[in-house]
Amino acid sequence: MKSINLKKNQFIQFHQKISFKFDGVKYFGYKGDTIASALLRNNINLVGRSFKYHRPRGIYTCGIEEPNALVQIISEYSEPNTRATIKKIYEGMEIESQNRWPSLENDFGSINNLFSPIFTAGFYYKTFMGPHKKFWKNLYEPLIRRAAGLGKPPKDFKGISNHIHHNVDITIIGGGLNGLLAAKSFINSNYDVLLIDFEEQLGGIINNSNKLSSIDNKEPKDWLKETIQEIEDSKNIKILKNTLVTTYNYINHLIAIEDRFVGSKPIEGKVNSTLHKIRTGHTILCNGHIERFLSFQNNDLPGIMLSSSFEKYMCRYGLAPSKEPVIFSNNSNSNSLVYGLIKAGLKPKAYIDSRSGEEIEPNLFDLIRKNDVPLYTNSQIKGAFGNKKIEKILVEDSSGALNEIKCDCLCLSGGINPDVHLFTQSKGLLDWDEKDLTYKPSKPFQPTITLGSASGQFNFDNLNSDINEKLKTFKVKKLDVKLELNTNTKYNIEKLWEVSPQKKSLWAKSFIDLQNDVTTKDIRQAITEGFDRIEHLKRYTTNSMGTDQGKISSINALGIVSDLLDKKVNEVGTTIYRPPYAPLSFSAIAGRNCYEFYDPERKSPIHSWHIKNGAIFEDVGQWKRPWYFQINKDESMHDAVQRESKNVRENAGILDGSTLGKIEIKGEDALEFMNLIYTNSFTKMKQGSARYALMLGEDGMVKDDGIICKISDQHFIATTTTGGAATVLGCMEEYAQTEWPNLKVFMNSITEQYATFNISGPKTREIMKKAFPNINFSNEEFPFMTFQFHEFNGIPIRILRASFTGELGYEIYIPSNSAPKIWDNIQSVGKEFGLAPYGTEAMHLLRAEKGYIIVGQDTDGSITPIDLGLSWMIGKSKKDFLGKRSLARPDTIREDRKQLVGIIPSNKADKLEEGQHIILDKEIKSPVPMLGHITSCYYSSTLGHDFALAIIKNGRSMIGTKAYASTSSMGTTGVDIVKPVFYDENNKRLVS
Amino acid sequence: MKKKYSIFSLAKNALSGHKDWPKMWRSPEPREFYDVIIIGGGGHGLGTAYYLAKEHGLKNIAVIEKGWLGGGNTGRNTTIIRSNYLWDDSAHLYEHSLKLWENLSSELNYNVMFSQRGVMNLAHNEHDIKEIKRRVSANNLNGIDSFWLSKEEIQKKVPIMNTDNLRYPVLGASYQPRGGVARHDAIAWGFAMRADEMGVDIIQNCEAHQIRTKNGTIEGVETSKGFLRANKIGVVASGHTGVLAESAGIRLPLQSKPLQALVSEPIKPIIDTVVMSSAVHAYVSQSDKGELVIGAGTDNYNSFTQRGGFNIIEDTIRAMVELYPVFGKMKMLRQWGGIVDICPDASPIISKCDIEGLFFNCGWGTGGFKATPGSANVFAHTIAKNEPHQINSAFNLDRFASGRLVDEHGAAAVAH
Amino acid sequence: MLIINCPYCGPRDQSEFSNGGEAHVKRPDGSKEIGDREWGEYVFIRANPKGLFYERWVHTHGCRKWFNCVRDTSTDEILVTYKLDEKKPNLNNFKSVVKTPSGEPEVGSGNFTVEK
Amino acid sequence: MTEVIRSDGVEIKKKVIQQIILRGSGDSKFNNHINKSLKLLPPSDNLRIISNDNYTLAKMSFDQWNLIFEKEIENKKLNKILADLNKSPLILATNISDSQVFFEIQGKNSFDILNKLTHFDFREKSFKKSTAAQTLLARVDCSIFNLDLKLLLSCNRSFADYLEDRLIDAVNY
Repeated sequence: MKSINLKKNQFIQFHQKISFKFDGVKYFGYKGDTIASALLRNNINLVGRSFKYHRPRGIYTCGIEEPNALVQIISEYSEPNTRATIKKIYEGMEIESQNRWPSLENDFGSINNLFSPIFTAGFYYKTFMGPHKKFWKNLYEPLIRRAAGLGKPPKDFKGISNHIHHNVDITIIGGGLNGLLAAKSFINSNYDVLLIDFEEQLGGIINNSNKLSSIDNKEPKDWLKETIQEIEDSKNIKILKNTLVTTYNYINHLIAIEDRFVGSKPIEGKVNSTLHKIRTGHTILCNGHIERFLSFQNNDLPGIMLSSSFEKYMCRYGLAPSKEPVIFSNNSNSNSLVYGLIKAGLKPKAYIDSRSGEEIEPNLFDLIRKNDVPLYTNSQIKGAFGNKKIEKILVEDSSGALNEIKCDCLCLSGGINPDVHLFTQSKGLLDWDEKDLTYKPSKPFQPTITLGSASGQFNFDNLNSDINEKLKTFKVKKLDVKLELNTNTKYNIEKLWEVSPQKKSLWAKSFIDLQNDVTTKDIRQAITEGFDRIEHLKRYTTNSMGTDQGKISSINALGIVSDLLDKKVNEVGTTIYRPPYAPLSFSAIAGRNCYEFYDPERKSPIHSWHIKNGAIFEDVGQWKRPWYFQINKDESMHDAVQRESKNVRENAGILDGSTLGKIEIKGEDALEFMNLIYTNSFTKMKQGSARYALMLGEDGMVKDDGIICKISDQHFIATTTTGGAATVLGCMEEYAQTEWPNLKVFMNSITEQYATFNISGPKTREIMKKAFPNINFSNEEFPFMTFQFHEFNGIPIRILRASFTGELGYEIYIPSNSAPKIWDNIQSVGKEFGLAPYGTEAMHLLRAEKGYIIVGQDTDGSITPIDLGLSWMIGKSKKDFLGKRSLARPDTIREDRKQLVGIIPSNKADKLEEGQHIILDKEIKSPVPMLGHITSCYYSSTLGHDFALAIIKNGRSMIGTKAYASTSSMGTTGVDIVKPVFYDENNKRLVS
Repeated sequence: MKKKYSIFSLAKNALSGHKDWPKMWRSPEPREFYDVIIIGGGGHGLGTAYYLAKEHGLKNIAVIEKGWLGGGNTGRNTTIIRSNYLWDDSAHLYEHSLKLWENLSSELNYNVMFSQRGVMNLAHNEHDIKEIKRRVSANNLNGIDSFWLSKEEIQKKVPIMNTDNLRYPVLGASYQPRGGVARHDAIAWGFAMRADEMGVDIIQNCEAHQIRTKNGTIEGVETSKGFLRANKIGVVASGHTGVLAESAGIRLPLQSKPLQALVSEPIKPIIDTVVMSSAVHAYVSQSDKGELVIGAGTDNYNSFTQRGGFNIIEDTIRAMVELYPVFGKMKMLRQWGGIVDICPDASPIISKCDIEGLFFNCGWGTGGFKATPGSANVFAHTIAKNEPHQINSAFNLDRFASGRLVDEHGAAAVAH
Repeated sequence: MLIINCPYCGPRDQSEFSNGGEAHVKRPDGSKEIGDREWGEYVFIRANPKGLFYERWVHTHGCRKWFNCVRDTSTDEILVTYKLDEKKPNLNNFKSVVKTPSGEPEVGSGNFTVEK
Repeated sequence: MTEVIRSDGVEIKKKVIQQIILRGSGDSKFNNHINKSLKLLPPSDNLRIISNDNYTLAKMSFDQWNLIFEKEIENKKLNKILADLNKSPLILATNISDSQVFFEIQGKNSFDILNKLTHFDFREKSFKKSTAAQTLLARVDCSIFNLDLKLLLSCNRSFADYLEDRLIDAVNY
C-alpha cells in the first residue's frame, strides 16, 4: 500500500511532526492524526490478528465502526481494545498490536487457520467432551481461554472521571449538516438546546466527503465556520464536542461520554473523561449513516477498506492510503470517491460496479471516460489474494470472463445504513426499505425525531422541507438553504450481499463478521442445523457479537438469511440493539462515586473523641461505630472486649448510642397509632415511663425492636436499631398515610438532633450524681424504665433509666452540638469510679449474658415473638396490630417451631463457634438433620467459660437436655441446653 | 435417529463442507391433542419435556414458546451455578441440580461447557461474616462442599482483587469449589435436541393466550396457533406464568422485576473463579470468550420491558472499579436486562394447584439458571406422578396460606 | 430512569422514589375473622399484570409522601399519577397499546425492533 | 460560619442555622395561629418560601413547614417561640437545630457545580427564586432553599463531612 499526503487540509498540522512507537518501532505522524491515519502514512496496514483464525487484519474503516484495528495503548496503563481509527496520537505514544504471539508478522495462532475447516460455527458444542469430563477443566478450557480474548489485561488504574447532569428541552445528536441546520433554527429561541458531536470539529460530511460543492453559494468550509460562530454566540445552545452518546434510555434519558484528552497524553490528577447524563424533552437524531461492506473470498485481507472511509482519510486527514485503489461497489454512494481521487490528481486503478451500464450515473460515466479509468459494469469480485496484504483481485466481468487486476488497495461499498442503534435503544421500531435495501426508523416510542441520513433520507433534494416539517411543533424559523452537489445523484443501489468464490475449497472464506471470524458458510451451516431465527443464528455463530457489534455487517447477514430462508427481511427481523453504542469506560461510569467517595461515613457527634481515644471502628450500615477501644497499640480485640465488659460488671462503662434511630410520634391519635404499629399495649402506660417494644411485619415475624418513651398520649419517642432506623420510619409513614389516614399523627426523625450516651455499671449512680448534681437519682425518685427532662447549664437534656447490659444504667439524650462538652465532663467525673468507654462487641457480650436478643443477629426474618419467649410483649387485649393475624396461622402456632435457648459447653473448657449448628449426632455423616444454629456466642469472664444463644427446634422443651454443636472442622462439641439467661436472672441489679 | 457429536463427527462433516449436519429439532405444526403441554421454551421447560420423555416414558408432549427457544431468562443470565443455599429444602434442590449439571454434557452428548471453577461470596462487614459462617456450616452438614476463606486465601485465588483500601473492606468469603459457570444457550439447545429426538413437538412463535378449564380440571390452552387440548399442562414461563395463571383463575404471589447484567470487552484471562458480593451487589466471572460477565441488582419496580435504570449499572460498576483496580481501564461492551419473577420468600414454586392437571414452575428470582436441570427433573416427576417429588415438596403453592415459608432472601446475593 | 410526577413536588427523577407495589389493596380489619388463605393472599399476593397497573410510589428522598400511579408494565409508560384520596382514574381514555393477550404492546416494549 | 471553598464563580460556606419543624393540617386556623406568633403567614402552595428579616418559612409538603433562623438567636428565645407554637394543639413544633448542617452557596457557577452532584433541574423555569426542594445530592438527602442572592443547602449532620468533601471535589474537578 503506497500512501500519499494531501497537504491542502485544514485539520492536519503538517508542520507539527509527532513520533510514536508501534510494536516497538518508531514512526512519525502529524498533529491531528489518529493512530490509523498515522500508520497508513507509514504504509503500515497489518495491525492485528483475527479472534479465532488469527488471520492478518488491516485498517478497514475510518471511524467508530472499526472491527479490526484494535490496539493496546501501552503508554496509558496498557488500555486494551482501543480503536486505532478514533484514538488521536501524541508525542511519545506507545502502541502494541493485540492477540498475536510471538509477533504480528508471524503469529503461532494462525495454525487455527490451518484447522479452520473443523473450527466452524458452534464446533465447541460438539467436541471437547471426551475422554473424561476432567479434560474440559484442566486442558480444553484453559487452552480456549488463552487463545480467546483480544487485548492483554490493562494495568491497575484509579482514574478521575466526573459526571455532569444536564436538563434541556432539545438534544441534537450529531453536528453534521442536518444537526447544524436544526441547531440554527433554534438560535435565540426559548428552548434550552444541547448540540453533541463525536468529533473534535463539527461538520460531519462537510469535512469528511466531497459530496457538497457549495452551501448558500458559499464554500462549505466558510459556511461551516459562519454557522458554528452563529450557534456559539446563541445564548440558549450549548455545544459538547469529542462527546459520544452511548445510551438512550426510557423517558428521554441520554448517557454520553466526553474524552477530555484528545490528541494529548492524559495528565495524572486531571479529569480524563466526563460522563454526561442528560434529561431532555426531545431528542433529534442526526448521527448520519454507516457504510456496509460486501462478502467475497478473503474480503478480510489488509489493504481492503470501505470506500467512504478512504474518502474520509483524504478529506479529513489529508492522506490517500493508496495512489490507485480499485473500487468495487453496488451503489451510487462511492461516486464521490472517484470525484475526490481525480480532484486530488489521482485516479482509481479500476472501477467495478455490479450494476448494469445503464444504471451507472451519467456524470460518473463521463468522469471515468474522461480519465480513462478501466470500467467493469455488471461485474463482481470473485476473490482477493495476497500474503498478509492484498496483491491482486479476480473480477468476473459482464461476459463471465475472469480478469486479474494487481492492486495494493480495494475500496468496497455494499450500500449505506442509517445509524439506527440509538433509535432502537429508544424503543422505536424499524422498517425495511425495499428500494434502498436497509432498515430505516419508522415508529418512534418517545419524543424522538430523526433527520438526514440517520432517518434514511439519502438524497439532499428535500432537505429543507424535511427539517421544517419535523420541527413544525417547535414553531421555530423556517429553513431555506441552497445546496449544490459535486455528484448530484439520486441514491441508487442493486441487491448484492455476497459473491460466491471462484473455486470450491474447504479453506475458502468469505467473511460476514470480521472481528469474530464468522463466514457466510457458518450462516448456511447454522440454518441447516435449524438455528433459523435471527437471535439463534447470532448466538450460534457469534455473528455481530464483537466490540463493533456488527456495525458494518449485521444488515448483510440479514440479507443473506432472508435469501436462504426465502423470507422478506422484515420477517427475519433484527437482533436487539443494546446500549452502549460503543464500549463505555468503566471509570467514566463510576465517576467520582467510588474510592474515597464510594459511600458516606456517617459519624456520631463525638466521633473525633473516639478516634483520639483508640477506638477501632466497625461498619454498621453507613455508620462508623466504635467496635472496641485499645488502651495500647498491641491490645488484642479479645483482651480489650474482656477488659471493657469486666469493667461494666465491676465499675461502670459508657457507650456512644447516638447511631440508634430516634423517632418522635406526635398528634391527637398518637396512642392509637402506636398500639397499631407495635405488639405491646401502651394504653395503661404511665406518662414519663418507658417500655421495651417489638415491631412485626405483616407476616408476624420480628422486624425491629426498641424502647418506647411515653411523654403523653399525644407524644411518644421510639428508639430503633441502627440498621432499622430508616425502615421503621418508612413503615410508620406508609401505614399512617395509606392504611390509617384518618388518624391525626405525625412522625419526625430526631436521630441526629440528640446524641445518646448509655452509661451502666454498679457505680453508675455515684457518677451520675457527680455529673448532674441537681438531679435526684435515688431508686424511688428515678425508678427503672422511667425518664425525666432536665436542664444542665441551660441545655435541655432527657435521661432515661434503662439498661441493655443488665447493670444499673441510664441513657442520656443531649442536643448534638452540646454533646462533646457533657461527654468530656462525664469522663472526667467518672475517672475516679473506673468509668471507661466500651464498644459494640462488649455490648453484644454483656446483653447476651442477660439473654437480650439483637434483631438481625438472633432473628433472621423467620422468628416470631413467641419463638423468642417474648409473648408477654404481645398486648393480648389489643384488637389489631401489625402482624397480629399472622401469629395465629397454622405454621406460626406449631409447637415444634425454632425457639430461643441458651447453650453452654458440657466441658467448660471447650470452645463454641458462632453460626455452627446444634445436632443430636456425635459423629457427623452428612447430611445430618439440624435442630438450629448458634446465633451469638462469646467467652464470658463473669461465667469463666464460653456461652451462646441459639434458635433450635422445640428449644424450650429441650432445656435441661444435652446435644452437640458442630465445629468448623466438621467435629462436634458436647453441649448443655439451658435457659437463655446467664446473669442476674431476676434482674435484681436492674431495679435496685 | 440419535445424533452423535464428537471430534470425529466434526472432521467427517468438515470434508463435505458441513452441509449435511442434521437439524437440531423439527419445527412441527401443533397437533390437536397432547398428553402434556409445557408452556415456556426456556431451559426449565425444555428440560421438563426431556425428563418426561426420558424418565417417565411419556411420548405425546409439546413445548410451546411464544418467542424463540432460550429467548427469555435462559439467554439473559450471568450463567452462575452453585448450591450453597441456607435452608435445607433449598440446599437439597440446588444440590440435586448441581449433581445433574456435573454430567449433563455427556448425558446430552452436547458440550454445555460446565466449568467448575468455584464460586466465592464476599463478606464486607461483621453482619456478612455471621451470615456466611452460618450458611457454610449448614452447607457442610447438608453434604455440600463449602469453605470459609480468609482474606489471604481469597487474595491467592483472585490476585486482581483489592481487599483492603475499600470503603467496606473484604473480611473473608464462603467458597464452593464445585460451583462455576456454564454456556447458557447450550443447555436449552441440548435439551431441545434430545427431547425432539424422543418425539417431543417443539413449537416456537406459539403464544399461549388463555388456559381453559372445565369444572376444576384442565381442558387445554388457547394459543396463537389455535386451541390445543391436553390432559396436563405445566406452566414454566417465568414472569408470564402469573399472567397465564390469572387466566385460569389462580393468583400467584409473583412480582416480575428487571434484573440487569453487562459484559466487558474480551481480554485475555484475568479471573479464574466466580466472585459474588451481596453488600455491594455486584458479581463477576470471565466467559471463555474473554468477556467479564457482571451481574447487577434489580430495579425496585415491576416491569416486563427487559430494561432497567442506568443507576443500577452505575452502582455495580463503581463497586467493581474499587474491588478490582484492573477494571479501571476496561470498557462495558453490552448491557441488557431480564425479568426475574420473585416470590415473597425468594424461593420458587414447583407445585400442583387446585385445578386438576395444572402445574406451575416459577418464582425462581435470580436463582433460575443454576436450578435448570434439577427444577426440570423434579417438575417432570410432579407432572408425571401428579405428586411432588420429595425434593420439591416444600415449594408448594399453599405455603403462603400456612406460613411455612423457605425464606432465602439472604442467599440470593442480590438485594431485592 | 423514569420521570415520575409527584402530585406535591412535580416531575422528578425516579431515583428520588421508592416503589410500593400494587395500589388500592385494603388491609383487612385485624379484629374481624378472616381465613388463613384470605389473610395469606393479603400479605403475599399482589397483582403482577403485564399491561396497565395501579401501583404506589413514595417520594422517599423528597416530600416523603405516598401517591398512586397508573403505569403500563409492558412499556414502563406512566399514564397518570394521583393522590391517595383521589378516585381511581378510569382507563378507557387511555388507548390500550396491548396487542396480544399476554400483553405484548405494539411499540415500546423494546423486546423487538421490527414491527410484527 | 466557616469557609469551605472559594473558586472562580463559586463560594461555599458552612453554617449552623437554627431550625424548627412545624407539622399540622395547614388549614386557615393553623396558618392564622402561626401568623399570630411569628408575624409571618405560611406560604399556601407547596415548596414556596416566605421570609421576613428574622425568619424564613418554607412549606416542604402539605403537612410540614421548616422555620429557619438565618439570624442566630439565643436558645432561650428559641425555646420560647417553640413553647408558644406548641401551645395550640393544631401545631406540633420540634426543634431540630442540632440535627442539620447548612451550606451557603453563592456565585454564577453555583448551578454548574451542583449539576455534577445531582440530577435536579436548577433551571429558572423549574426552580424559581424563593422556592425550596428536597432531593438527592451525591446520594445524600438534602433540602435546597433558592433564596434571592444565595442558595441554602442542608443535610443531616452525620453526612456533613461527606457532603462537604463532595462539594469541594465538584469545584476542583
